[in-house]
Amino acid sequence: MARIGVFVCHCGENIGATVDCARVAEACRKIPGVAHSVDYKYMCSDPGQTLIREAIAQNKLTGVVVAACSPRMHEPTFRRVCSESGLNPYLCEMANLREHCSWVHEKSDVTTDKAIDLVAMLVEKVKRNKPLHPIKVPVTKTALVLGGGISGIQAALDIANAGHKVILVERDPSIGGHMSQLSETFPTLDCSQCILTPRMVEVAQHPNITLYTYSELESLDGFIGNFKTRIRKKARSLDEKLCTGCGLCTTKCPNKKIPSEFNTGLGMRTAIYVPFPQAVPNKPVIDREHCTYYTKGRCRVCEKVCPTQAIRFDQEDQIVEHEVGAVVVATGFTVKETDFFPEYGYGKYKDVINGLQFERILSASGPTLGEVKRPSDGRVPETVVFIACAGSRDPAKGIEYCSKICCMYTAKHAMLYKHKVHHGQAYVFYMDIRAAGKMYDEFTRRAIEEDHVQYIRGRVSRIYERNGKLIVQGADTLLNAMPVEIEADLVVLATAGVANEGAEALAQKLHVSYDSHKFFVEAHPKLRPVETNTAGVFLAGACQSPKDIPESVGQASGTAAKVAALFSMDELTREPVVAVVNRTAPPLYSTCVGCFLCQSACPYQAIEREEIKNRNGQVVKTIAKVNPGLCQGCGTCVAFCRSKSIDLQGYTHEQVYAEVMELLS
Amino acid sequence: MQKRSIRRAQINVLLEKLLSLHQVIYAPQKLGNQVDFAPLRDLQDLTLDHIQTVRSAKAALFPPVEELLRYQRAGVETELQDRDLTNLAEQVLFGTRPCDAAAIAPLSAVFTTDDQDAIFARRLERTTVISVSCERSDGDCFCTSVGVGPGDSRGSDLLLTRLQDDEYLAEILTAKGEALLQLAPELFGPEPAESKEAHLAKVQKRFDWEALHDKLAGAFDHPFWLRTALACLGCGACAYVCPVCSCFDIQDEGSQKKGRRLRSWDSCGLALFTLHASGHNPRSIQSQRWRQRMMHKFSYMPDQLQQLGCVGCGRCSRACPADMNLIEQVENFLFA
Amino acid sequence: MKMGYYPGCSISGSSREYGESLLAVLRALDVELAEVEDWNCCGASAAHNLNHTLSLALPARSLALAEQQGFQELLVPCAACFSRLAATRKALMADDAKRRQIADLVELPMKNIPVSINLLQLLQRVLPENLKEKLRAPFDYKVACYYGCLLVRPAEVVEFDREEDPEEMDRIMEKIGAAPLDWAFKTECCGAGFSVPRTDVVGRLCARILDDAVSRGAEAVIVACPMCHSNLDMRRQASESHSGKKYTIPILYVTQAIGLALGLDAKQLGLQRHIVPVRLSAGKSSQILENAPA
Amino acid sequence: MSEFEPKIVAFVCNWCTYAGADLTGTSRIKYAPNVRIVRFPCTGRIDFMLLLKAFSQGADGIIVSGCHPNDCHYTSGNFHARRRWMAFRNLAEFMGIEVERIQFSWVSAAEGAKWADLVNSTVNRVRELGPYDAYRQMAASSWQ
Amino acid sequence: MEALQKSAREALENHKAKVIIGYSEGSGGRMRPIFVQSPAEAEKLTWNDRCTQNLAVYIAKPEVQKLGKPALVAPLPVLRAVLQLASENQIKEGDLLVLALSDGRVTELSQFSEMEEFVAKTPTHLASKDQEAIERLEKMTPQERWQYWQSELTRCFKCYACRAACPMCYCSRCTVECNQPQWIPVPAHPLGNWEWHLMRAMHLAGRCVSCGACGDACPLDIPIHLLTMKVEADIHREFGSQAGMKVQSEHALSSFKVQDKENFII
Repeated sequence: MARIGVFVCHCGENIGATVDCARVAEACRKIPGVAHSVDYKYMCSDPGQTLIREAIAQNKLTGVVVAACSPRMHEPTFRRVCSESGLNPYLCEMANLREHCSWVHEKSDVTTDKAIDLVAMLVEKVKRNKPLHPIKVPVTKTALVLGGGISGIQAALDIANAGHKVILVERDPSIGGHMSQLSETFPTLDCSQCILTPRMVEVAQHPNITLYTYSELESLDGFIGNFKTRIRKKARSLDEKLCTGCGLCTTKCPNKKIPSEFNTGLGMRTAIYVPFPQAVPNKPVIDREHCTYYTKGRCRVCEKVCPTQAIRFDQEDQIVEHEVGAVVVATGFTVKETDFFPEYGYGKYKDVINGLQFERILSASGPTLGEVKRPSDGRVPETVVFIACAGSRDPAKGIEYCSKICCMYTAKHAMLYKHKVHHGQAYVFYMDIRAAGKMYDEFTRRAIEEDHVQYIRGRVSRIYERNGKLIVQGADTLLNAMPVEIEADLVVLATAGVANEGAEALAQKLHVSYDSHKFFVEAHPKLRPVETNTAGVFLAGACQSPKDIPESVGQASGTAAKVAALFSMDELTREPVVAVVNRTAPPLYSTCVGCFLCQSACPYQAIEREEIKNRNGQVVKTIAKVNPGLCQGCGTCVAFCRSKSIDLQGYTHEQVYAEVMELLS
Repeated sequence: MQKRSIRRAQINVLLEKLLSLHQVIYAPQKLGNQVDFAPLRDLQDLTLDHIQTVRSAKAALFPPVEELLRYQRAGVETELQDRDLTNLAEQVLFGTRPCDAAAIAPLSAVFTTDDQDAIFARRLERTTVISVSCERSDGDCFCTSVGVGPGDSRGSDLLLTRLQDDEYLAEILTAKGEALLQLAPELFGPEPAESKEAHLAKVQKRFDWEALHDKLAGAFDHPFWLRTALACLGCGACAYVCPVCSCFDIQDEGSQKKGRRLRSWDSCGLALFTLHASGHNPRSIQSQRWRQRMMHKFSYMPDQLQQLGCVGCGRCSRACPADMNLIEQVENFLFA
Repeated sequence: MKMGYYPGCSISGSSREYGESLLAVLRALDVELAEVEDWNCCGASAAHNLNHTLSLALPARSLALAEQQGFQELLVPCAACFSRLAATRKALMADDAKRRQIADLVELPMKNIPVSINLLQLLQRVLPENLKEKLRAPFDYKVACYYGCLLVRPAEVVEFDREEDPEEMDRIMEKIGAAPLDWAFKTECCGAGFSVPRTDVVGRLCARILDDAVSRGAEAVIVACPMCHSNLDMRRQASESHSGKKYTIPILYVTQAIGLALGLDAKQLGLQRHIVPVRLSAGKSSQILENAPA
Repeated sequence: MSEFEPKIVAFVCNWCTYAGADLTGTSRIKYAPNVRIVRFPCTGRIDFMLLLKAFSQGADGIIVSGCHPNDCHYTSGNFHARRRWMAFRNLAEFMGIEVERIQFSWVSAAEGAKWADLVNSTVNRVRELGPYDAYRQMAASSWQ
Repeated sequence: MEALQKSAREALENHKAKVIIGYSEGSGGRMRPIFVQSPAEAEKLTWNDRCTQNLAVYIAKPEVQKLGKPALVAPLPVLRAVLQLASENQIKEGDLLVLALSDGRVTELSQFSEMEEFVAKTPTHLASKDQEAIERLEKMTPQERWQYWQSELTRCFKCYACRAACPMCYCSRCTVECNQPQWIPVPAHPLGNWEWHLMRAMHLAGRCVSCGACGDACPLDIPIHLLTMKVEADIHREFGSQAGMKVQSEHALSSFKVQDKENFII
């Protein structure tokens, strides 16, 4: 016979003021199998916990229901209390009297009746709870870092410096990410490349880091501590071991008119190319889409000029496999192109550019070598209009969020422009100036006050071209929405930061959730900001949401700390909420008939085939078997199994059936 | 026993009278393409123009679901409440065939030998059986092979046999039959001159059940079973339409607060019937279950209850989705 | 099934030439229209500022009649009428309760409300691939296609073309041999309903539009909305007095331009009804095309 | 006689709707007290038989709710559930079950207000429909 | 007929199969499944419109398995059942031979791929009486449908002939036999019958080959086959998949598409 203890918490006034807790405790005392039922002001307090501990000992309780707040809040607390009292922690359940009852209903008998129902339901469940034991799994102490931008670089270095192996995968031919494209960085205005390049080199030379550039994640299987990953090394079309990075091929390549991705289309590159001079590794790739040999079948100039005969036209993509224990996702973000904005000409005006393009114009290594010249005719623009929140915070554009970095970089852009074109006039259209951060507000004030950038609070409704000028029509909301019309030479849109192309597909490969904007979702917005809901997969940088450099680096180091903590153990424990296929006595062995329809329903490939053999070693039956290491406990297989041969520990058929039946009896 | 006559129209009057006395009348009615027993609400629905109903009339005595007791939790105690037998209705089985009526004896034997089943006994006590002799039969009928006949009066309180177009011979066989007569004596005419034999169906005798009984005694391990039960699907159709089959299951339904215990039909043809909690099943394959059915009817029941478990109604043959025809099975067995 | 036709009040009054040219061109293209019987005012420009229910009920009545008369699609050439009818359909199809309420109000059942399409949508569909072969002469002018505010907006109602920089009219003009210009005011406001109460506002707004078109070398402004036409054509004086310039650029309906290219008679196309005289005729580069019917 | 108060059972997933209902509480949004939540790890775990059980036990309405498509904590449990619901709902409708008493929904962990609306609208609709007597009578007739 | 007998005889003579599972003329105008083990018996095999049993149901029966490799006389539903069983890992390539029937011709099929091709070119629509019955029910009001099924299903006495006759009901433990918890009441009372039939139809969702054997098996003539056929037709319409067409197929309810319809979810 069950001996259940019920502990009703007042949560001070939170529950107590609305629900008659004494009546709840009293009513529960009458439930068959309840051996003990009390109410108390704060169950989660030390005295409250002691109350539970003592009751477990004195009443020899076989199960505990704590009727308090949401189990999502304090379930671990009370399970720990049970565990300390010698009761298996999985024999403890929580009835949610606060979030689901007292906080959402008025004080009344009906509310108290509901509270009693909620507890009674959990009492019936807990009567059927079985002691469960955490699952132990070994840990492979190698981390996979996806993305070689500043976040990935930082995470990789921190993990490697903690003494663990790291595999760093970058989609582009070089690591560096967006940060390598930037001119100067706010709020200090130090040169982006100057502070980034040493880190890139460190990555390349670190003994614990294996670097795969021009590579992409093919698949990730397994679970925390025990992932198996396949990485596609795209064909660079050259033997990296032989290539010395002399660059002769890139100078001789006859195909020189390909818009450079690194220079955001403002400069050109060759078909065999190194994206930028400081690239790591400093080895070219052949862009097969544009290479004359691949498109027309002849040329091979690079092959001829290469002093080490490193060119390999017939090279194929290669799949490499690794076992890793943790994954850091640092795949970054991208910005909207100007063609996203109908009111700004759908990208048809050459002199309407986005912020990243302006970074390249400002950059000393950029297409204009740092001189501010506009793309259409190379003239120095006398009037530049910067439009903040281009797309961001605009529900009509489907982007409700603030891209966070634009206010700061727009101030920087305007400032750098003024530094370079002293007589020029810079206007900034803005909604709000969001400059929260160390030395940030001071920075924007400096742009306004010292560099005399003219800030106009309002939005730009339309841009059109007239006589070689861009007519920027807007309104100044601080002047009673007075129409403003500026004849500009160049317009820079601080376009919204958005999820990277392919983020959705990547999330599905990684089994992590993503929001409606395809940014990856953290496990908890406040308390678990670098973890995902998939154990062992962590987030760093702008793949989660747009972030600036300090924040990305900070999060990357935080991620590295999580990975290091994970790797500090030789094995780790997992929640035992997993599915189990039943086993029965012969001749049935299991009620599973081996239809294996559950296999395709399982999101984790956790269902395997098990052959049951008789004493003579003959296979008598093939049934399903759940790999507890892979199973995450969703229970989709359980509801799917016709013969009810699979059950989910913690949410068994008996438990949920009893809950429902009790609720309405 | 006395013999009287009654006209078809008067039979209806009698039934009307019974209905007006709040008696439940189970009678053959047309349901879709089938004729089956059901509580009679309107005399228009009544049919006698059929060979055999799909189901037997046993549900009136041994319902598919029968409550045995109820329980309710009061404080820490649990109160048990036996089935109240005082409110069981008086009922009439009308239009049963002589084979159906003959089945009441073996059915009663199951429920009343050694221990009396109170509910069954009370139901039987409150049941009056008005049978109608068979004028026609079909290839599935074999009553004469198991000692029953198309005009057999066993088990009936009143037996009607059609003589002319709408004239019936009424054999008043028991006190309950007598009570029927007394209920409306004016409806009955004098004993007709004609005897019923000429008007009964001719049912050919297909096998000798005593020979079958004797052969079965040593046939438990006969290879016949395996061979002939290949087509058997393992459902309970034969048992559920059978007037004699009486296996049941006991189920408790309810919560810890209140509930009840039910008796419901079961069948030895179903694999679950003999499945042990351990997972072992002493009758692991269908041929063993088929054998059990034959053995039970033709060997064990005669031996232990002195009643043959079959009255030759042929319902099992008609209901079987795999056409396991009982006559053929028996003939083949005797030949094997 | 003939396509339903909802002319609206402008086409029956101030913009008769739009209706005349439309019918003439469609006749030439073998497209048949059937006018919705007993249609009523769409309530444009005024109703939705006053009373939301009324603004739905007015178009709803005509739509319900069209449904009853068996139409699945309605051509609504006036951009303002089109906007009201399309918006009403969208609102009522998305909200069963609202649809029932309005149906009660107009005392007509509404189940599958016909879809309204504007002139550009129709032309996109019916202009044949080989239109060039059917032309009597190309309409070889530099034209500024002026869409106005309602023809392609709001995007979620119209779901056709790009809402800020539409292109379909330009493509139609290309098909008849015209050279559409890239200009800035395709969807800029013309003043619309202020045509009567605030001619000064209309003058100012239209002057900007005409200025831009003329400065880019346009020889005609092409429209598909009676209000746009009225403001740019009828209020020419107000525009001129605002800018202090003279504008001679004529304003043509899409259908008039097509009609000219097809070789239809100027009178058939109602060109004589314009305030600003139209001195254009197809084939100014004297390429009368041989394959065309006379 | 007091006004009919429907009994509603809600089958919800732990990660989205349960958390969403928590947020309703944290936000102190009030809603009708007629609903009782049964927590599951995922909508994929919710057995259609439980819906039948709820009706047979006297529920007047049922809410089944989980994560929006693509938001499933387990990636695809809700997609499987969605197909199962589609099949179940069609069959139930074909058999004459009053499917308007079953409300399927997606409520995310951020949609506290949606949860309150969902409960209120379901309670109101079921209140208009009245007690589910037809189903209850079937269950009761099994007890005669 | 002769072609069928000839094929069967050859299959036995050439040792391509040990037993032919087919139909023979039974008693009282009924058809009877038979198990032909010698070429001489092949003359009993026949085929007509009354052959409604789905013979694939015998594949899983241990006694039948002991007879050796079977050849199944297979009208389309039987063939589809074979393919569906294969897709559910219940039979392997080479486990059986099929003598497929269509338009009076007999085609011997041994490979699943051949069976798939055969099925693909044979129309799979429902019998018109079933189609009409479903449509008639769909046109009723919900209350009428409820009444209809109440009166039909209340008659059920749970002999499980429907389950026994269904080739897809091969579980070694049916849900109705689970008693911890007791999902479905065992007794044949209205609720027990209702839940049983609803559950049976749901468990056949995406798996039913619409042979109608369950309805034909019912001794009480309850049209339960309409339930499974309706679910299957809906699944075909909504998700595009059809049971018993391909061995390597994604089962309708254990697969999904992101864009699956969800107009009933708010």
